[in-house]
Parts: sequence; structure tokens; C-alpha cells
Amino acid sequence: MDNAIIISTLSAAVIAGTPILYAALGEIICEKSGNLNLGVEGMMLIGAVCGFKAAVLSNNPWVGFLVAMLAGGLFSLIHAFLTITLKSSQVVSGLALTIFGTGLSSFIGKSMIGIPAPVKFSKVAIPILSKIPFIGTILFHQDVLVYISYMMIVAVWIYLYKTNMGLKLKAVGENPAAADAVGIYVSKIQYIHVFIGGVFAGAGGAYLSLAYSPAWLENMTAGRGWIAVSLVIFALWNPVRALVGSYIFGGLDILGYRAQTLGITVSPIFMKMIPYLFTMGVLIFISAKKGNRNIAAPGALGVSYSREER
Amino acid sequence: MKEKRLVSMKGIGKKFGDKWVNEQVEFELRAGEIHALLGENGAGKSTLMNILAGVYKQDAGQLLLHGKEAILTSPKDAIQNGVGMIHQHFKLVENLTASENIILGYKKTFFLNRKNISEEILKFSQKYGLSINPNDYVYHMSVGEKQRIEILKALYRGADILILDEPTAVLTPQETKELFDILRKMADRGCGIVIITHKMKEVMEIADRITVLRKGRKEGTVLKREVDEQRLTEMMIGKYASERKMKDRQVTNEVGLEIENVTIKNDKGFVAVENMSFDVKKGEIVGIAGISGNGQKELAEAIAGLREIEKGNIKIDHEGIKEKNPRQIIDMGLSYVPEDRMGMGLVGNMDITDNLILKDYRKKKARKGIFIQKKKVRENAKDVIDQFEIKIENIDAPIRTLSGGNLQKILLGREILEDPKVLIAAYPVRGLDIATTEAVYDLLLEQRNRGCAVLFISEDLDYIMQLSDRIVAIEGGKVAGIVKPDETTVEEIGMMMLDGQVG
Amino acid sequence: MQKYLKVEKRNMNNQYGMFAIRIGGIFVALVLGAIFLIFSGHAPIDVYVTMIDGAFGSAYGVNETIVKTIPLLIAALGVSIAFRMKLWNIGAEGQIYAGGIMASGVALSFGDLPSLLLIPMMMIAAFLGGALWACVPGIARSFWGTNETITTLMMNYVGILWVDYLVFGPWKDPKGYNFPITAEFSPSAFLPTFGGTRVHIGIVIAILCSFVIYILLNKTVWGYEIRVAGENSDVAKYAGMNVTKNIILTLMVSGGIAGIAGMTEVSGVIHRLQSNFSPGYGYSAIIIAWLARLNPIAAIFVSFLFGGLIVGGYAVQTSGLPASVALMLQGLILFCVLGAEFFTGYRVSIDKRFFSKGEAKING
Amino acid sequence: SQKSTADESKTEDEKYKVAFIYVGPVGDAGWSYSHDAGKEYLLKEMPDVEATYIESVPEGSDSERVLTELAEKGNQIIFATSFGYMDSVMNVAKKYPDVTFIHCSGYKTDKNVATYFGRMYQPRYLSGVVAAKKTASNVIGYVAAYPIPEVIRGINAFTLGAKSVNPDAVVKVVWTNTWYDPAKEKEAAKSLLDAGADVITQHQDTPGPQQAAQEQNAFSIGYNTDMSQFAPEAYLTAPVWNWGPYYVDTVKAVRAGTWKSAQYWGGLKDGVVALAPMTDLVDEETKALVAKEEKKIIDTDWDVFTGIIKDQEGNVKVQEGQQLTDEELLSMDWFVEGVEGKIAE
Ligand SMILES: Nc1ncnc2c1ncn2[C@@H]1O[C@H](COP(=O)(O)OP(=O)(O)OP(=O)(O)O)[C@@H](O)[C@H]1O
Ligand SMILES: Nc1ncnc2c1ncn2[C@@H]1O[C@H](COP(=O)(O)OP(=O)(O)OP(=O)(O)O)[C@@H](O)[C@H]1O
Ligand SMILES: [Mg+2]
Ligand SMILES: [Mg+2]
Repeated sequence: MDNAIIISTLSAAVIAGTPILYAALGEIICEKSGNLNLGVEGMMLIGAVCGFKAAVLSNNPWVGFLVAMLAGGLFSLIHAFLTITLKSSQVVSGLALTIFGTGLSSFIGKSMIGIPAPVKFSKVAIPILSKIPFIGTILFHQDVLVYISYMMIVAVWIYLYKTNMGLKLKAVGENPAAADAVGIYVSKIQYIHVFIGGVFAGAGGAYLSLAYSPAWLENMTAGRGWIAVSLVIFALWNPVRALVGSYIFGGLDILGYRAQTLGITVSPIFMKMIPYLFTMGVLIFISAKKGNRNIAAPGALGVSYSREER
Repeated sequence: MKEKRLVSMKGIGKKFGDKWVNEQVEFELRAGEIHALLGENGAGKSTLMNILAGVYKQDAGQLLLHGKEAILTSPKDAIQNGVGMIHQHFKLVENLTASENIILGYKKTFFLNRKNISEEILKFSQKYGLSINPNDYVYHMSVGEKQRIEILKALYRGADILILDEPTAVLTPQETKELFDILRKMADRGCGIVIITHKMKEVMEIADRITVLRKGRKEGTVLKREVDEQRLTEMMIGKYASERKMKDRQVTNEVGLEIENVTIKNDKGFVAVENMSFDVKKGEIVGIAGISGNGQKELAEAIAGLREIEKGNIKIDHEGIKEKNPRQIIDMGLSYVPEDRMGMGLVGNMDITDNLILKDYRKKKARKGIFIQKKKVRENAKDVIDQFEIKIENIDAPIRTLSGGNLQKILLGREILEDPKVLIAAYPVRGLDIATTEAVYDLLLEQRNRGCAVLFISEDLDYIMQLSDRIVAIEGGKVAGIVKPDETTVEEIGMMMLDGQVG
Repeated sequence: MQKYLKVEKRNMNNQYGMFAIRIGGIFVALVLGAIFLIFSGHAPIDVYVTMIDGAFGSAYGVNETIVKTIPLLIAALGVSIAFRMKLWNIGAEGQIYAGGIMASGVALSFGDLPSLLLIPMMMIAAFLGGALWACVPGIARSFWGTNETITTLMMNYVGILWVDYLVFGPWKDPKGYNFPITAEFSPSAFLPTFGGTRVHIGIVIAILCSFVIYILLNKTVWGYEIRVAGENSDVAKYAGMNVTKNIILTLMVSGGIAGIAGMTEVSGVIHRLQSNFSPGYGYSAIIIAWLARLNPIAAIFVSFLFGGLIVGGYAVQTSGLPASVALMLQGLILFCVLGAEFFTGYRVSIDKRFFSKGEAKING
Repeated sequence: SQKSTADESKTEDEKYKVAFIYVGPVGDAGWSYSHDAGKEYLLKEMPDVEATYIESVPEGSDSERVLTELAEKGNQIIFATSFGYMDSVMNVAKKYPDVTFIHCSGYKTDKNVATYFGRMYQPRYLSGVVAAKKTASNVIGYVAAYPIPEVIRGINAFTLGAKSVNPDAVVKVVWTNTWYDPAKEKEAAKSLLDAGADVITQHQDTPGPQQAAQEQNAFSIGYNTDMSQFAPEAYLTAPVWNWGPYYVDTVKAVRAGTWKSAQYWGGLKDGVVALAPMTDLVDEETKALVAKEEKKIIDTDWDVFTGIIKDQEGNVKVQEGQQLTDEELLSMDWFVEGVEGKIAE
């Protein structure tokens, strides 16, 4: 492979990784509060369709993007209400959210089939950075939403590790009873972060319908929500690792096509298996050598908290 | 100052399900006093204090804080009214540092400046004479340290009403003494302090006033100087007389349990028990005296086969257990009452029958082919309930609804019914009231008298002195000395526990 | 708002009360659904009548609902076993595919054998296939503590892709014009059906499995062990149970049973192996297992109702409703049934303290 | 449009009832969408026909029930629009001898079961001509879905078309193993563009490859439906389905009692398939050339797979002047010379 092909492959990996990166960041935030939301796929679809519709109506991609985030967030509140207030099983509620989201998104999107996006996010090179050899084209010759995702990584990292809210969030996810005892409103924190999780998932969906392949098609996420869920564990709840992971996943996704053009014949079926096998392999590898408490899952992940219970 | 009323609770009632666990309770706390709250297990002490701390909402009655009526809807409300509660099961986030736990939810700035915070917390802790390392993670800490963090947490939030639920249950005598000094200092500064405990001696040592609860109702409030232990006990449970069956002892020379040059590592991979040797004869109680965290847990778990023996060997009835798995060791005649009742010994979500067959479910008496004989074991369970006077309303209900004392009886009952050759009892009376404590000790003595080798792990030196035939003091995972109770003093053992020096 | 409410745990022993609450949940779902339907220009009563009629209104509808119930129930049983041990096997879908592959392999290779021999062989093979699929996450979990939720999920995709590989490649029907399906099995590999319906003997197997598993979980030594280990693995180790072995074994049994669902589907309904032959039974099974509270007997009824929900979902399309609306109705009903569970476990009342007369109140 | 159930039974025979079942959602903008467009055409042409459709019916156990339900509801003709419904159609048709079943893309027939399909390879061939005239790099990218005969046939026809006007052109194939993942299909197209292709065509339902071509200033040929709006600066044309006329004819024939079971495979001549209007990006010379080729296919015996045709290894697969039979076409599993890529297993 010559340099140009490597660069274009890696550049494509960044794009392919961006929707799952958004969704995974959201899921990290959500899971940090102790809430496991398996409805990412549904939230992404809602984001994709609402974002697209808003962009069509307003003729402005930014409006689309913002509406997508809001829609994803509002949609996630169903899960929040069921699991936080009504203490339902998070796994089941998340699955139901995906079912409902798939239906709702195609219902909303009925009128927009076959319509191209009137506006979309296109590539803009960042003046100086894009001139850096190799890295420049890969990272800084992308669309605005990719740049926003970089900023989000930094923002989420700071939020989680350097702010008071991040500390509260960690406490709620690790030990809600302890957080409650110092006067933190556990359910409020959980609601907020499930909402933020939805906002990010919505953004991931909008990336698909407004930037990646600007159009609305039913079920257009095609399983990326699930990839995002596994990416969270792969990243061990760390936003920076999520960045690396999502580009690896994105890269694996497209590597098969690149290999085919070079005449390397690997069955595309097996190429499709690779990301899944790879995730499993990495998970097993990590768990085999874990031990550091700071990389373990949030202590109360998946368990509903209720004050008067032990 | 002394007369200022910080808390008055009037006609407080609270029910769980259909059961009233607090009824018509009046309680008052003044500034500057240390107020002990007494009562049997399940008398409603924790519940009452949880209402004061905003954890539970009362179903009847009124609460006045600093003279004004307060409706607490969450712990946050309570904190804002100056109430701080230190729960028996600490409410700390294990993978946050000390200072993070202390400022958690209280600091209002957006960013978290860890350096400033830990400096601030260090100063703050020094002001109250509570020594901590602000940057230590909680999971690294000893119980005593964790408790200090809890107290600092309350103080940091400006609490002048401090509630401690059984704070001494897990402390060593030295730690207890330190705690009491701190509490007294704080009372002198004008705080009101409520302390729940089952230890009469401590009540007499620290309390100014004492309120006794009985079956959810208030039995009375008295001044300490007007009562004695006997009177308090009577208030709690009615007439009570203790007579220990020290007789019938049949110490043989036959060895039941041998620990031979044993080295064991803890969860983090460090050596927790080093080259330890001693034995327990049949018909003998050997007490292990040591500050918690000095290898007791690891030793007990190694005997039960739950932890690898790095070096040396352990023998039950002369047979080594090194290559054996827990099941084989159980079959060799070992019974083990672990420290963590619900975490290791019992399953909270299962009923009493299922809990009682935990050790022998695969033996003949509990099964038929591949099936468990539920009917038969259920009948057995009823016998056990009668025999050990377990108070249980519904035999098919999950046992997590039971009180600590009853849980301990189930656990001990199960282990004893096996007629073990060796019995390990780790902190068997932690958190139990006097009557239940006595009952548990009687059961241990009974086992000894039957010819069982009993290894008794405790921090309560008084009880160790009373019960044991020999005492092994340990420190830093090593034997600091082996003594007979009538040839030593509590102080001497305390010294050995502290610096590992013999005699 | 929540401030003025009091939420307390209750131990509801009243069976009728529990039932009423759940029915109430479904009722709320229908009302919400009706509002939505009216807004989208459909007549709610018609839609509901069509839905219920399609699923339960005729002998044919009931038969078809039963056909649907079979894979759902078997997979839900499999999942329940793992869930009892708190092993989050969400890989039933992949295990169904693995079971389908193995069963098809046997059917295609030994098509000459008589039914009485062939069908049990297919069933064993399917069990082994599902067990194999679950044993990979099982080994990882028990030896390295790898979280099985994600590994089982990943195995789903791998299983689905393996079927693709086989039907596009080595198992392609030589007479099928190169289309991605295997040859039709020989009739001796078909599960017998009842009368002229599509209901096959799988329903008997499924119900039998329910009872066997109920007994296995609740009455046997092994069931006891996995319940204890599920509650607390430290207790299990303390009691001398081999938790490592049990994790692998339980996941394998769980996967094996889900694998049988794959077998009944290929052998009872489709009669050959083809791409995507399970439309997500494995995921529905998780929901069913949960709603049945991991009780194998309750799972029979929940699967039947869930099957009806799916069958009814297609039926409403004939009255002009798009598939998306049917999907949304399913989602709504699930949400409400889930939400209703809360009221079986908790009592909500108004916090009277705020409404009784008193002096100046301070709070917060 | 809903009548109450009681009403329905009375007015049943007033309208002629026809039903469709789709494998995907109508909103896939592709295969199912094209059939739905045919349904709409039918409704417009024959106002006294009432058409029901059921979408997203998986090819497993559900299809048989849905078909039965539709037969039970009094539909006279049922169009089953996916290959995987074949067994179900055969089973249900046996139970409802009075209902006519028309199955798309299958190969089994019965007294009341016919199959239908379109010779999509014909417009594919024409689009190959367009592509080969447009390419400067002589590399044309083909984003292929699954290695099934329909797709392989399309690739071969496209290549033959391209070679007929530009012997130097090669057609690079990348398999996606998706029908429906716009992002992935776009990626596959991008990899072809990066490998030197300057014209892209596709066999999936999404506009992803079109968008990729537009972004990299290349040209594109769509599929299924007119995709011009997704890539106005790249889009040249698309081989498209046009089921409407066939549906009208079939319904009329069945209704008139003149219908007979058959394996219908219509081509350009019948209008079932077509090349969508070429955009201004296609020059006049090419347009004329395409018109000529189209005429040749329609008016003469010549068809796309008329020899001499060699496979990738250079072996002669079709002798000079001979043609592949329909059976051979339906089970095609080899690539013609000029295709770069392998049929993956
Ligand atoms: N959250 C709860 N739900 C239901 N019942 C409870 C709950 N908490 C306590 N109880 C019951 O209320 C009664 C009083 O419990 P409480 O904790 O107040 O007792 P206590 O005096 O603190 O006992 P101990 O000395 O064992 O700590 C007990 O019977 C207990 O089973
Ligand atoms: N959710 C619950 N339902 C029923 N009973 C409960 C519940 N939570 C706690 N209890 C019971 O209430 C009693 C007191 O509980 P609490 O949380 O105050 O712990 P505690 O005082 O440390 O208990 P103990 O020392 O008795 O073990 C215990 O006996 C416990 O069994
Ligand atoms: Mg208590
Ligand atoms: Mg207690």
C-alpha cells in the first residue's frame, strides 16, 4: 500500500468511527451514572430521522443537528422514567426502547424517503493543522461534526475527571446510597446523564443522516448502536479510549473493502465478523489482566437505587 | 448552652409494610450532650435515627430541629438542618479518595481542584484532631480510618447533630477510645451526639443521657448517673440473668486443628499471614486476638479452603487440607461462621430452609437422587427455628427481612448442626444485643464441651478473656504470643496486638 | 413533585392484585396507543380488534400464535437458566443460529435416516451447537471474569454470519439456481405437525421443557446450586460449590436450549437453512424471560401473549397500518407492562406531612 | 379509508382485492419501494382495485402466515416480492387454489403460482456502455451486494456493455454483503474510487455509493430507482425497475380469466426494466449509442449474453453466436472477462 491509500483508509476510518464515537461517549456518560441503556440503536435512529427532518424543514444543517440531539435526549427520558422512577429492569427497558425507536423513527420518516438532504455538513480543512503531513489529512480534513467530536472527547474527559459534577456522577454510579447520604439527588443526576447519553446518541444518528450519507433511510443505523454499547466496555468507560476504539472499529469496518480493491480475497462474511471477534478478543485480554479498580465498571451499573431498601 | 434543644421528635411513628417499627416515640437531643440510644436488635433504633437523617419519611409525628418544625424529604434536607449520620455500613464511595468523599456534593464550584481540596481537608482534619491521608483511596483504608472520614464528612457540612449507628462494633479497643475522645471534644464544642450501641460498658463510659427503645416504643430516657447496667438491661428486655456454663469443659490433648508454618497472601497479593503456627485441641476454644486486618480473615478463609496456602499446611484431625477444595474440607468436618454474614454466609433473597441446607444440600439427608427434599428439609428448618428461638414470621419469606441477631442464629445454627470437628467463628456477635450475644456464646461453649475444636476470632478482649481456653495474639500476620486467660491481662494482650512484642 | 410523594416497598401477596396491576399496565398502553393512533389518523378500536382477532380471534390465528410461541418460549427458557445465575446471556439469538446450523448439518447429511432417529439427532446437535456458542463466553467469564453481556452479544453476530457463510457457500442448494438457501430437508427431518396446521410437535417439546426446567431449577441440587451462585458467588464458594464449573455448565445448558429453538424453527417451520431465519427471537426471549420473572411456567403464558403481539402486529398491517406503527404499539405495551411491575413492588402515596397543619415548616 | 368489519364483508366483491408483501420497509428507497411504486401505478390505472400491502415481512416463518392471512382476507391476487418467500408461496397456494400467487424472482410454479422477474441485465448492459464512455481512467467501480446469480448477472452484463465500447475498461468489484447500509456502501464505493475508479455503480438500495462519487468528483450510475437527486453532479443514469405495467397486465388477465401460470421474465421490450433518462452529464454520442444498443436488444434476437463470451480465465463460456439459456442465466456463478474481483464464498 502506498501512502495515499493508507491516508485515505485512515481518513475513512475516522469518518466511519465518528457516529459510534458520539453514541459511545453518550453511553459512557449514561453508564457512569449507573444506568445501562441498551436503547442506543433506537436513540440513534430517532436522532437521525429528527435531525434530517429538521434540516429539511429549516434548510439548515445546524438546526438539524441540534434537533437531533434534543430528540435523542427526550427519547431517552422514556428509559430514564422507567428505570429510575419506576425501577424497571434496565436491560429490558433498553431493548424495548430500541423496538419503539425503530418504529417511531420510520413513522416520522415516512414522508422523507427518497429526499436528499437539502443541506449537509461537508469537509472543511482546518487551515494550519490540515497541513501536518500524514496526520493532517486524516484528522483535520473532515467535516465539522468530526471536529466537534474531538472537542466532545476533551469536554467529556474534563467533565468526568476534573469537575465537581463529574465527581458526583462517579459517586452516583459507584455507590448511590453514599451519594444520597451526602445530599446528592441521585435520581436527578441519573436523569440528567441518561438524557445526555440520549443527546449524544442523537448526535451520532444525525452524523449518519446529515454528514456520512446525507439522506433518511429506515433502519439506517444498521446495528451501530450495538457496536457503540460494546465499545463502551471495550473503552473501559474512558472517553479517550473510546476515541481510539471507535476508529479501530471504523477501520475494521472498511478495511475489508480496501483489501478487496487490492485483490486480497477474504470472504466479506469473515471480514464482517472481524470487529465482533476483535471486540471479544480485546475484552478477554483486558479482563485477563485487570486488577486496577479505576478501570472497572461503575459499581452500581444496572441496579436501580431505592433509598429505603438495602 | 446545655439546655438548647437541637432535636425533638414528637410522637414519631414509622411502619414498614403493615408493621409499625416505631410508635409514638419521643426523643430529644440537647446541645453538648452525648445521648445513647439502646435497645434489642430490631427495637427500631436505626429506623428512628434514619428518620432524623432524612433517609426514611415518618408516617406519624413531628420533628423539630433547632426549635423549628422540619419536614425532611431527603438526606439533603437533613444535612442542611445540621444533621449528620454515620451509618453502620459506611456510606463511602470506595474508589474515591478521602478528600473527594468528604467534599462530595458539597463544593459548589464547577471545576474540581484536587490539590487545593486535599490541602483544605488536611487542615480541616487536623483542626478536629482526626488524622487521615486526604489522597488515600477508601478501599485502601481500615475501618477506623473510614469512620473518621465519615465523621469529617458530617462536620465538614457543618453538622451539629451527629448520629453514630453502632460505631464501635468494628473498632478495636484503642480505636474505640480514640473515637470517644473525639466525640467528647465535639460535644464540648456544642454538638449534640446520638450514639447507638449494644455495649453496656461503652454506654456507661460515654453517655450523658440514655434513651431505651423496646419493640419500637420508647421505654424511657434516663440520666447515666442515675442508672447502672443491670437497670438498663432490664429496661431493654425485662428481667435478665446471665449464668455462663463454664463447667463441663473437657479439654483433651488431642489436636483438632493445626496451623503449621502457614503463609497466606491477601487479595492484593501481599503476604497477610506469615509463617504462622499454633493448634487447637479438641474441646478447646482458642481465641484469636488482633486488630482487624492483621490476617484473621485470610487465615479463616485459608482454613475453609477459600484461599490458597502459599507455604506450610493446615491439618484438620491430622489430615492436611492444602490440596483440598472447600467441599472436601467441609466434608472433613469443618464449620465456618464467616465475618460477613450476608456477603458470605447467607443468601438474603432465599428463605430460611434454603439457607439452612447450604452446607449439606448434597448429602443424603437433604436429597433424593437429583432432587432436594424440600418437604423434609423444611421440617428440619422448623426444628431449628424452635431450637434456636429464631424469630421469624413467615418461614417461606426471604431472610433478608430478619434482624441481625436472628440471621446470626440461623448461620450459627446451621454450622453447629453439622456436629463439626472444627468450628471457626469470626466476629460472631458483632452488632448483636446482649441477650443474643449471650445466646451465641452459650452455643460456642456447648460446642467446645461436646469436644469440638473452636477457633474464635474477635476484637472484644473482654469476651475473648471470658471464653477462651487459650489466646493467640496476632499482629501483622504473625503470632505475637500465645497465652492463657488466667495468666494474663487485657492490657498485656492489647500490647501484643499493637506492637507484636511478646509479654 | 417526587418530594410530596412517598414510595414504599411492599410485599404483595395478593395474586389478584398483582394480576390487576399488570392488566392495568396493558390498559394504559392501549389508551396511550389509542391516542397516538387517533393522531395518526387511524381508528384505534378497529386496530385493536384486528390485532387481537389476528392473534387470537380464530383457530388459525391461535395456531399461528402458537407457532410463534415455540421458538420464543424455548429461547426464553434458555435465557432464564442463565439469568437465574445472574449470567446475562443476551446471546440467545446467536445460539439459535448455531443450533439451526447444527440441526441443518445433521438433516442434510443423514436425510435417509428415519424420523425417529433423525429428529433426536438433530435436537442433540442443536443443543450442542447452542452450547458451544455459549461456552466461549462461559469460559471467558469463568476463567478471566470477562463480562458475558458483551461477549454473548458479539457471538450473535458471528452466528448470523456463519449461517450466511454456509448458505452462500458450502451448503448452497445445488439445485437452487445458486440462491443462498440450503436444499430442503428430507421429510423425515420435519417435525410432525398437528392436523393441517403449522403447529408442530415443538410446542410439546417447549412445554415439556418448561416443566423440566422448572423442576430442574427449583427442585434439584443443580438448580439450587445455580440459584445460590446467582445470588452471591462468594456464598457459593463458601458452601463448597464449584462456581467456575457451574458458570460454564449453566451457560452451556442455557445456550443449548436456545439452540433447540433454532432446531425447531428450521425443522418444524422452514424446512431448510436460510439467512436470517430468526427475526430476533433471541432478543424477544430476554424480554419474555424477564416479564415472566424467570419462572419457566409463567414463561409459557408470556411467550404466548408475546407471540400474539407479533402475529397481531402483522395482522394490523392488513388494515392499512404501516409496520412502524405496529412496532410502536409493541414498544408501548412493553413500556407499560414494565412500568406496571413497579406498582406490584411499591406503594406510592402522598406524603401527608406536608398537608397536616403545623407551625412554620422548614425544609430544604 | 377504513370501513368497519361488518361493512367490509358486504362490499367485498365490489372492489377487486390485490395484495403485496414486501421484504423490507416501503421506506427502503430501493427494492420494496420500487414494488410499491408499481402498486401505486396499478391503483392509478385501475381505480376499482383495492390493494393491501404488508411490509418488512421476514423470509422465515412469518411469510407463510402473512400470505395465508392475505388469502383469507379475500385477496384475489397476491404478489410476493422476495425470493425467500418461495416455499411459503408454494405451501399457501396449495391451500388456496382460487387465489393467484405471483412470486418475484423464484423458480417454482404451480397451477395458481407464477413467477415474474425482469431482465435487469439488459439495462445494466446499457449502463455499462454509459460508464465505459465516461471513464477516463478505464477503471469502473461496482459496489456489489451478495454473490447471488442476480447480482453476478448484473455485473457481467455491465462489463460486457462496457467492453463493447471500450475494450480497455475493467470493472472492479467490491462485495459489501449488505443490501441496506448506506454508510458501509458509501465506504465500499470510496475504496473503489481510491483504487482509481472514476465511475461507480451499485447493486444496493441506498444512495451511499452515489454520494461517494459526488464527493470525489466522479460519476455514478444508480440502481432500482432514479437516484439523481442524491448526487446531481455525479449521477449519469440508472437501470431501474418498472413493475407497474406488469402488475396492471397481470391483474387484468387474472380478472378476465385469461391468465395462465408461467415464468415471466420481462425485459426492456416489456418495459419492466428500463434505463432511467440519462442526465446532461452524458454526451450526445453516448446517448445515441445507447439508443442504438437498446434498439438492438428490443428489436432483434440479440441479447446481452450472446457469444463469444469468455470468463475471467479466458475460457470460452459462450460460443460465437450462441446464447445462454434462461436457466443458465438464472444460476450464473462466474465472472466474464474484464471483471476484476472474485466471487466470494
Ligand atoms: N427498610 C426496611 N424495610 C422493612 N423493614 C425494615 C426496614 N428497616 C428495618 N426494618 C424492620 O424494622 C424493625 C426495626 O429495625 P431497626 O433497624 O430500626 O432496628 P435496630 O433497633 O436498629 O436493630 P439493630 O440493633 O439490629 O440494629 C426490624 O424488625 C426490621 O426488620
Ligand atoms: N429492605 C429491608 N427489608 C426488610 N428488612 C430490612 C431491610 N433492610 C434492612 N432490614 C432489616 O432491618 C434491620 C436493621 O437494618 P439496618 O439497615 O439498620 O442495619 P443494621 O442496624 O446494621 O442491622 P444489623 O446490625 O441488625 O445487621 C436489620 O435487621 C435488617 O435485616
Ligand atoms: Mg440498627
Ligand atoms: Mg445493627
